[in-house]
Amino acid sequence: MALKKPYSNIPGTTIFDADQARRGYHLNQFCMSLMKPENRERFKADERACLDEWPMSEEQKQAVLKRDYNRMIELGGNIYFLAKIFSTDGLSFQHAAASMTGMSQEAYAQMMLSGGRAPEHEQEKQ
Amino acid sequence: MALKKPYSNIPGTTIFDADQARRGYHLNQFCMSLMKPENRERFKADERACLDEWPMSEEQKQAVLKRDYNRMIELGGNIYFLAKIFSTDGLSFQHAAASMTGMSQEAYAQMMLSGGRAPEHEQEKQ
Amino acid sequence: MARITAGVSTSHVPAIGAAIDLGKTAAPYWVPVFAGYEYSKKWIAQQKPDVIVLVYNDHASAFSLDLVPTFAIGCAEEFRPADEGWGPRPVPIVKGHAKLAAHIAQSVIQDDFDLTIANRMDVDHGLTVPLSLLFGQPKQWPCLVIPLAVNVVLYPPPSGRRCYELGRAIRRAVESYDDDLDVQVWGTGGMSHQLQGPRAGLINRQFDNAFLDRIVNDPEGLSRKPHLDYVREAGSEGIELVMWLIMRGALNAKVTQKHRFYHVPASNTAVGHLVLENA
Amino acid sequence: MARITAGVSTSHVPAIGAAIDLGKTAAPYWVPVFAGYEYSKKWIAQQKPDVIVLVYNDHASAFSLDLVPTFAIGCAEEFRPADEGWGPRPVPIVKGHAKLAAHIAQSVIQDDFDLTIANRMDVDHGLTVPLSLLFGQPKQWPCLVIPLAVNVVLYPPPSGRRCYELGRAIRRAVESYDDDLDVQVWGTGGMSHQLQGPRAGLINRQFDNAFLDRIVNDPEGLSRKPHLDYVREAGSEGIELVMWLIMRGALNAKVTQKHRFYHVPASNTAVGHLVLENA
Ligand SMILES: [Fe+3]
Ligand SMILES: [Fe+3]
Repeated sequence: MALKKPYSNIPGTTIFDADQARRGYHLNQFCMSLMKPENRERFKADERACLDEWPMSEEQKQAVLKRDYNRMIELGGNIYFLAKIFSTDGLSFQHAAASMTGMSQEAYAQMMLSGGRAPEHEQEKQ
Repeated sequence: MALKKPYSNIPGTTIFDADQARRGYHLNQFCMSLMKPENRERFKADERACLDEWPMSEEQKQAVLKRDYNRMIELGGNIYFLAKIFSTDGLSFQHAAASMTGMSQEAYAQMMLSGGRAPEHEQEKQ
Repeated sequence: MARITAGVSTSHVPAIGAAIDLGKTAAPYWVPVFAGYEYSKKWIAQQKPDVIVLVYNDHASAFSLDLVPTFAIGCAEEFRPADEGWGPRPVPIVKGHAKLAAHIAQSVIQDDFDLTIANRMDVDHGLTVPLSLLFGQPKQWPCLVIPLAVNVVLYPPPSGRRCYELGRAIRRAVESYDDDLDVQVWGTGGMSHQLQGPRAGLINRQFDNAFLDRIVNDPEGLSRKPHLDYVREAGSEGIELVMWLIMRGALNAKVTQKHRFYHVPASNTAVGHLVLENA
Repeated sequence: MARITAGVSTSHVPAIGAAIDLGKTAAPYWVPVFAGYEYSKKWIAQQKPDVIVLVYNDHASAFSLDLVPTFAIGCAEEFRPADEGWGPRPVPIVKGHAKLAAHIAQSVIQDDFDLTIANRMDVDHGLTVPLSLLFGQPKQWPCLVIPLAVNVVLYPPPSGRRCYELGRAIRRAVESYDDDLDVQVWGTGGMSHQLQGPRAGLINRQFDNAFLDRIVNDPEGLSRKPHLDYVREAGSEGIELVMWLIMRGALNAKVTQKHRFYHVPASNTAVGHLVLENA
């Protein structure tokens, strides 16, 4: 591909570039719709029906229904757009972040209190 | 004022700068609403009622009702926004331009066929 | 490798679009205008570019006063003709080249141009009239188009110099794209015209012809012309001519002028048109 | 003449806003965070700036994917707190300085920065959390605010160098404004954090503290740090730190560090904060 991606080897990290934005366009625009309270209510009342109004892939819809944020990001979602989903759920960035690490919310919160995830450990993996 | 306006002495010419854009914000945004056919129909059916939906000044509304394009420009309108009004009327840029010069449409069209308004004549006025 | 093969500049007068759409191209008023594009239609049928980077300005169609980008590049798969108040022009949907557009955006942003990325943008007469002039009335446009919208409506527009430099950055971007593509850059708008106030109808043949000379042979010098000169001499809407400098900046210092055309009037406007190939 | 008197940088973590809005600032988790702003609250009460140019990034609030400006300056009379999915923050409407904003826009566009003009823009936690940290919970914000939104969400963001140069251009713009105004420039976002994927929760104290050192004493050198270094070392959202360079570019080469604060964590993020005055 013509777009150079010098950032593709950073472990556990998806850069939201033009390719991801194109893949996730409708998923992310759906998320923006949750900035209106009436749309949040409609989504809470019938998630599937709401999702079906958007030309998203079935995989994207399933990822939303399952609140699988890693999968949503893989499919073109960006965390700031996806934040509208967990905010609608009344959940925090920390909840969503924990869910992506495979740690329990408690273990994740404790890791953050202890200074966060160490970068050295991560950088070994490169 | 702090904004330098080196363009303020060009004869017969209003530069659409930030001050004009602020003055004409609602007038211009009203014009944009005429990009939808249903809004054009509503405007044609009752111009005054349509205008009253926008927080424009009475002077701006009167200028629209009278199709006084010079006045609309003075009050912050920009010709590309105002074009939505004369397009709704089924009229051309040439019609609107002629109306601003005080010439008849025929005399204006003839001037254009003869090479347009000469710049030398205008530049004398500076 | 992608390469820039040629540049085209042309006025984009809405009345020209209306004449085409309403079947009036054979009317005596319009015959001399369209005659000026006969060469170019044959030329582009031979050239068959893969992609056109089409520089134009939005005329309060996609951009209201809410958000006015200095430069916006269209990265979508397609762009619909805008409804400018009389219904959308009956022309094909414009198909983009999303990957090349994103590549250009990435490259020129990293080259210090502060582009706005547009993933949804209706395109008005500024973009579609040039396509109609060169391609006529096909069922589908014969190539892909990357819209590049330049603010010349809300003061201040970018300087001629900035536009020229952006053209150079676009060239660098295109030449760093791996796929084999022939890319043209078009600069549209102008020539002299004024659509407002008592001075409406201004035409400056001398200015226009000097501009046509210099953009071919002295683009560096021409790129230094200040904003005020355009407005004073070529009319408040004549400032659109800075967009031609983006086209010119994307070409070689030396170019071959394949075609030149100038005519007054089309509606309120002087019509100018150039076809340039890299020498 | 208007003048730039000081710069402030701070993280703008949404959980800090929530802690303030929900009355949790005295909770043990939050006490050390808010303690870091005690000095700054007293300092700014004495400084009484007239206007703050507040550099932040929109987090998919005002800007969807339809249109993503690299730099957007807010020229409106007011800006409403955005509804980010849990209702707008219960904070005052942000009042702009439309004339100074337009002056800055004009000046920096003519200085070759390709700004987008925003005449309507809701502002999210990126802008309102820093105001809450410095001003607490007043009925009205005590000064006017010019929002400057920087794209750091859709790759590529502007380079650190470009941000630094924009800061310098903003300084030139402010200093050419006739009215007598004390203007501060704030840079917000960061410090190290990553909100996505298996690496979420990344914190790099060493990187952050070196950044705090260098932005005070070696901003020229720091401004050359490439994008990739931020992402690799400070996390995918750590790239927000480039916005601090706009603040720093607007100040003198030599500054006096009045206050420095660093704390881990606030939610997922390392909190950093500086108060700088022109030396
Ligand atoms: Fe035009
Ligand atoms: Fe942020």
